[in-house]
Amino acid sequence: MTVLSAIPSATTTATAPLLSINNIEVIYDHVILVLKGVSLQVPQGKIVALLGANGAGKSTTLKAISNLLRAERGDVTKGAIEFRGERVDRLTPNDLVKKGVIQVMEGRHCFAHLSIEENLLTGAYTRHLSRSELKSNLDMVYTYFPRLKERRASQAGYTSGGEQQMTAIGRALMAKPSMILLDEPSMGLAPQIVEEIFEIVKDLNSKENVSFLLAEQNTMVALRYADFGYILENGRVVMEGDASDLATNEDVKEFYLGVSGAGRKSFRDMKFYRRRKRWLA
Amino acid sequence: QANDQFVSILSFRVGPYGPSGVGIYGGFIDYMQYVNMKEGGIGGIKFSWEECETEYQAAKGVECYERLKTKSPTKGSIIHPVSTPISYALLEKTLADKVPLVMTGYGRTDTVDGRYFPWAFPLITTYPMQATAIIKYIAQKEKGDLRGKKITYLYLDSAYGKEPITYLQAEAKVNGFELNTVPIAPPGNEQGAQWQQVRQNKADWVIFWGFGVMNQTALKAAQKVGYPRDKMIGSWWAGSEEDTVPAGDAAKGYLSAAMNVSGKNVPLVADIEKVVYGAGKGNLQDKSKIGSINHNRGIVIGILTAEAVRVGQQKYGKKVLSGEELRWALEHLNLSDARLKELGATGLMPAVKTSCMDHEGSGKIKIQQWDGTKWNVVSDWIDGNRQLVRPLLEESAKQFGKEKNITPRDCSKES
Amino acid sequence: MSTTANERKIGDVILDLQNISLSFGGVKALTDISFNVREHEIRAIIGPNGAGKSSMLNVINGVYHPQKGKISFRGKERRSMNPHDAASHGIARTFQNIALFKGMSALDNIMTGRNTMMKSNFLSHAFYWGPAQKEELEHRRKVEEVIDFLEIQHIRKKQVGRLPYGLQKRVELGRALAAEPKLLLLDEPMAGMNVEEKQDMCRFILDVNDQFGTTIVLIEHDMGVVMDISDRVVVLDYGKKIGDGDPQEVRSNPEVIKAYLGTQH
Amino acid sequence: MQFFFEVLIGGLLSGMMYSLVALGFVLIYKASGVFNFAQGAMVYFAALSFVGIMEKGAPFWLAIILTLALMVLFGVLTERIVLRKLVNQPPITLFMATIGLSFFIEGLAPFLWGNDIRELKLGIQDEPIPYLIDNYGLAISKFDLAAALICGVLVAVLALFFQKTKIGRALRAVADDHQAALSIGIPLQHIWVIVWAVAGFVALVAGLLWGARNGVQFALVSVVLKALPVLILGGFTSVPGAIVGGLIIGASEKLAEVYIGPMVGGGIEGWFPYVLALLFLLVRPEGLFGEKHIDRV
Amino acid sequence: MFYREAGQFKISYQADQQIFPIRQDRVAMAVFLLVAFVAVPLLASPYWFTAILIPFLVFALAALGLNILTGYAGQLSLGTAAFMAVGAFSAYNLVLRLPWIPQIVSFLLAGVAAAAVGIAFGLPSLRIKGFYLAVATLAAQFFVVWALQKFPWFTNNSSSGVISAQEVNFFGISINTPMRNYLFVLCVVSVLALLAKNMVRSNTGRKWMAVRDMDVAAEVIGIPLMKTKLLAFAVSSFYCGVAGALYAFCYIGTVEPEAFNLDMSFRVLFMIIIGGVGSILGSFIGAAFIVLLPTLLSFVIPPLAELFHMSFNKASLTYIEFMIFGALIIFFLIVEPHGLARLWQIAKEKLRIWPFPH
Ligand SMILES: Nc1ncnc2c1ncn2[C@@H]1O[C@H](COP(=O)(O)OP(=O)(O)OP(=O)(O)O)[C@@H](O)[C@H]1O
Ligand SMILES: Nc1ncnc2c1ncn2[C@@H]1O[C@H](COP(=O)(O)OP(=O)(O)OP(=O)(O)O)[C@@H](O)[C@H]1O
Ligand SMILES: [Mg+2]
Ligand SMILES: [Mg+2]
Repeated sequence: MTVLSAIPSATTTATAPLLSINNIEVIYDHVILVLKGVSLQVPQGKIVALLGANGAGKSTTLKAISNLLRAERGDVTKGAIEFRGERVDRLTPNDLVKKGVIQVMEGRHCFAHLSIEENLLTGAYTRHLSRSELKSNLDMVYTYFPRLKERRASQAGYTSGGEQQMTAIGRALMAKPSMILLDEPSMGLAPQIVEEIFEIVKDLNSKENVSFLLAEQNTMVALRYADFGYILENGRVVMEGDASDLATNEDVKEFYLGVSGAGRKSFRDMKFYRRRKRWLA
Repeated sequence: QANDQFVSILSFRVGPYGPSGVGIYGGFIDYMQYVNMKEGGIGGIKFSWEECETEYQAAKGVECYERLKTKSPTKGSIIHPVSTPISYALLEKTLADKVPLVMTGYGRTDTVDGRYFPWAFPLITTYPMQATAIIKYIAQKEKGDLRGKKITYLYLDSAYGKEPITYLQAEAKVNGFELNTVPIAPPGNEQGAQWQQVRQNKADWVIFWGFGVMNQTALKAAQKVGYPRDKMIGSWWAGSEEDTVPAGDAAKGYLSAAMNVSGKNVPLVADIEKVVYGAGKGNLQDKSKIGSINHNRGIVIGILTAEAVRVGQQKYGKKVLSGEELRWALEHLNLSDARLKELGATGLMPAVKTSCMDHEGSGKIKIQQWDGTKWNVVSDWIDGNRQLVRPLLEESAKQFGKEKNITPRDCSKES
Repeated sequence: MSTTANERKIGDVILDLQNISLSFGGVKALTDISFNVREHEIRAIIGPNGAGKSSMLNVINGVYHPQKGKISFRGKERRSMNPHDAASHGIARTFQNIALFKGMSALDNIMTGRNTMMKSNFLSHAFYWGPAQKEELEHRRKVEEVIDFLEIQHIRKKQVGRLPYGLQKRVELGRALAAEPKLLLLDEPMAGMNVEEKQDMCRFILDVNDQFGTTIVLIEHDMGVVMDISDRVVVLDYGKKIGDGDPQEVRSNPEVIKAYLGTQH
Repeated sequence: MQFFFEVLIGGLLSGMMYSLVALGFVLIYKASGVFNFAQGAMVYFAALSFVGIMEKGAPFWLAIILTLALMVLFGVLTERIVLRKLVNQPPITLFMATIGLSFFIEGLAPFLWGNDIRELKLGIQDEPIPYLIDNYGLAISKFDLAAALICGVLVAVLALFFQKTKIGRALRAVADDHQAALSIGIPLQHIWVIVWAVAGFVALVAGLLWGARNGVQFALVSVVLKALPVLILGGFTSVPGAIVGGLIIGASEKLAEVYIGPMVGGGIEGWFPYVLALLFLLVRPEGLFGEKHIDRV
Repeated sequence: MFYREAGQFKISYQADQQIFPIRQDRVAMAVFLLVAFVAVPLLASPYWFTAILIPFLVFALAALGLNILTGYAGQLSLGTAAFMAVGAFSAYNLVLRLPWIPQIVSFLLAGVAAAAVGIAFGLPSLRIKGFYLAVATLAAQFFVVWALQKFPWFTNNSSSGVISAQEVNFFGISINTPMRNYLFVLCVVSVLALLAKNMVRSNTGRKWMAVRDMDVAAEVIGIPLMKTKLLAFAVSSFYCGVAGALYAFCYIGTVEPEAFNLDMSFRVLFMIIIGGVGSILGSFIGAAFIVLLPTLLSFVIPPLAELFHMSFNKASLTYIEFMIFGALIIFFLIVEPHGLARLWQIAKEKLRIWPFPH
């Protein structure tokens, strides 16, 4: 595989990585092999982007970390996952949340019958807060997403796609995690909101020193905000390095940013189907 | 095994009706055990048997029957399903296999007509005879005059409960009493409305055709609306300790029909306790059930079975009897009072004398009353209203014959 | 400018919405919205989250019934559509949160797209008689074309519930295309795709548009895509129409910029 | 007329008895979106264990405590052995699991305590209250009133629990989406243990009252049939619904039996509640208080 | 290694649309049928026919019916037994009152009658969903049984309310031995199973599954919900009805309405869930599991108890059987929540890539 720069772990030898995954293998239903030895690190207080095509295994990787995999009859059969230096692969999701790792799942997963506000409140389940603290946390989320405030009383099931996406993210923030696994946060969000989301990420990252691992298709934005990036190709890491380096890498530019030598091409002018040449890994 | 008289036992010891099954089959097995121990079997032929759990369900019954059928050349000798659904399911199968089917106080009643049902024996008595006998008893209590009296027939809304209605209505016409029929939806664990109806139309008597949980519920419900229990007469399936004990005080004074009496004062029962349980070979785990209604009923079933074997051996010699031979024997039973005395079963059951025409053989019941701890007999053997019942049964048997195009046997030619 | 190139094939109005108003209890999802769609054109609907875009589509194909307004599709005017008519009159769509039949294979999912065209009844199916079988095979052939077109041969027999998000979107598009629709409604078809996949998707959409001459109404948040491939754009905000016109006008419309685009990029 | 009231009141009172059983279902349905087929078996198990322990010579209250402990243990084991392994599975699967559970209990209970029908005395006598019978001719038993009271209290408490506590909210979340609930750190395990334990407690209460009424026996399992229409009419997810449903079903079924029954040959108590519930559903597909089924595209 | 479709290329869609696209499966199926139709009749004892095979087939058919409704069309039903009852009693009355109709035809007509009832009680499904719908079918369950008991006409005024089915006569051949019974039932079941398979793999089946998986979307792509759901109810009830007729005529012989009680409905439901919701094969596996396992246990448990010198009385042994049965259900669900049929699929998957782990 092509290594563009010293891999993150090396750069942060001083502080051991917050989260480190050592070539894990994931199998669904005991037969479908999806991750074929993925290794990656998230250093303390950094934002790491996980890029890759559909079906590359991004969501699977995140679920493997947050241990939501078992609920889908998937299993980590090889390798180790360490958070703050200790194995976490056998913990229950709720233990992990208590440890400060929380995942925002792909595809919203709001509680349809609960109101937006109730959805947010459930986010704080693991924390034992007084009424006022809860209130202030809610307000925090509402300031991030004014739209939610307007719809606070309506059942999440009846809100728009984007509103649900915001709810899902807000819900996770309510848990005040030290590390967030974001799966396609920008999906279905209006451009400004996307920007806002990433601003929020940056914000939390710099102010509250929250670390992020985000699987994102909107590579452009992702690389703009991330410190490191990993590129997944059907179940393997095929490329990794500093976000800036990735952003300037030719292949990445072509396949993930849609800009080739001659600058950004119009979507209309792609006259032929472009077949990605596969990295061999 | 080969030279034993093997008996298939389709028993139900679990599920809602299990509690009574435990007693009945306990008694049945105890008696066979007793015969084996006391006199080394019959004519040197010992009884052997195997049980199979039916949970009172037809399907399971069939499975058990087929399973045990293969265990001996006699195909199980005589079958006592003690379950109406199973007895119906086996009616044709036993016919085909030439195995006699005995139904003591349950099952298909028109089988009393041996011309159409050579292989089926509703021994001792049937629901119509029971119902009419109960009417007779009430008449006695009412000084022989039922005119203007109100009798409510409270029944489980199923085949079992519906059958007597025709006969009761006929009785009502004859004796000029007012009959109200009140059905209770199975399983009958909820009877508030029905009892309020009973109370509403101020019934002088309640004839109660219940089964299983329905019985305790009824007694409690009667108490709830304050209906006197000693005006309430249950069928023999609503007249065992299992029905009254759980109802507690609510059962005090409650009357019921009985084709056999309870208690150990019957010499035979006492002797069984001594011989069988003395040797630790008893089938009941809970010895307090010895001599209970159901246990004694089981013993009666045992007596009938054994007696059939004896009669058969008298005709066919001392050997393991085939189904045909047992069938003949069952048709020529004669458990006279004298014979019952020999067996030490005086008063345990009515005298039974069967024939080709009459597969029932008795039709008598006693009425018993619960005093809070045990059943006390309060009447002599009462015969059902044969003149009224018999023609109706023969009619229905005839219809069956037509459906199945069976040509009736000519009983005058039977020996 | 590629749009001019398109101008030619664009015909006259095929779908016309007049003063549509829709509300749910308190929520006003749509208020007095009118716009039309011309034959062969690619019409984009954009707007912030919760603006009423999806609701708009739901109105067009009859999932929602507006309290006020008229819809006329191919000349026929209605108070409101109902889904079944919509389908049989050639309106097909994809959904924002994928609405595939999760338990079925990709192939079966796409086959269902053609159910309105399948005539033989369940009895002939039961016996799998000549005609029924022939029909099955015919449609299978058509469906295979769609599958090739979308390049999803490899997942043909896979259960869609287990496919990655992006592929599911593609299968859903396939289901819509299989119906050979006159009007194709796409609700965020490119959400959760990376640029390369979006490019493919655009290609599909454009090809459908000029190969089969299908009219397309498209909801999308990726401005790049919208500006590049759409002929005209409607902008909704809080259920109101705040802009309508070709990409250039819309892009330069200050209100739109304020409400939706924010900083240009 | 006076008879009418008697039937009505009788019906309402038995209605409460139904609600009691329905309540157990509601609890578990709310907490996991699954219909707990084993509820009837649990009622049987609880009652039988109680009398079993009494027979071993334990005093009333001790017996209650011990049985309760047993039910809690049962809840824990169920979660450990069954539910935990079936997180995020389709409801029908969980439903089947509870069926397996009920088979197990129906074997276990009599295996431990025997199959005899027992009497159960609660010391509340079950005869018409003299005062009412004398003055108004209404035959209403003290026992039924007591039962209704207990049931009412139970419901009130549970309703509060679900509305006010954060556990209540979490439960509703779980019922909506197991995986999402996990993802935000709701401890399914604990929650399910709690709920099953509470359901066990409700089963115990139901078992005691029904047992005292009909004798403790296998047939207790079938009281479920009385609870189902209640559940459906009130809505699977609503605690108050269980009560209201119970009252409606109880009263109407009794009145129907008495007034409509005779016209069609009686014995309609078996199906009438279901048809009634069905009619209600045609108007309100989620029952009276059930949560609306959301399907949105 | 051995179970591979490698090298089996489909040159036509026809070939690809077959029921068993993979050769090994076809062979296996052929062998299986051969055994069922030839070997079994030669080898099996009456006990096997009457007590094991016939009930298994009858319930498999019922399960198949329910699976069409619940598994494919996604409409939960607890009224199976009721529809079986309708079938049984219609068949009885048809044979009784219209003797000139060939019996096999009366059986099918009985199925049709059941279908009619099914449609009637299926109507609420247009408004009611999920467990709530179960009540509609429960109403059917209780009402039908009650009606059959209430109106003596159905039972030809038999005082006991029990009918005893006439002897089956299949175009002159009278079906009067266990083996003939078995073969007769087997024929009916195999044919109907084939038809069912055809339906579910064609447009009809796809419509059903679409409605099951997401009815809003189904409607949007032009599937008429009402027609589709009612069709499912009709077909399903038809299968159940025929199963009921077979139950009465070829299995038990004499039945009372009570025999078709709620328990039976549940039993059939268990079958499809354990076997596999939405799988023809599953219906059979499930029926085998629910029908045969208890019997099997009652054979093996007592000797085992003997073996370990555990002297339980008869009842306790039965209780132990209950417990083990329940435990097994749970066990298999944990191993594979989607039923045994799915387990079988996965096994095949594994076989395909054998000897490699994945
Ligand atoms: N529950 C499951 N059972 C079986 N296979 C699964 C399951 N979930 C995912 N897969 C398979 O795992 C592979 C990776 O899926 P995953 O969702 O991780 O991809 P992804 O990178 O998140 O794609 P996308 O960007 O579209 O979300 C896919 O090929 C998918 O088919
Ligand atoms: N069935 C419904 N019941 C109640 N409110 C609804 C319903 N459908 C939509 N709404 C409301 O109408 C508004 C518009 O919803 P819609 O889904 O059309 O937004 P949208 O433009 O698609 O947003 P997004 O880009 O996030 O998908 C939202 O506020 C939503 O809450
Ligand atoms: Mg993903
Ligand atoms: Mg939308």
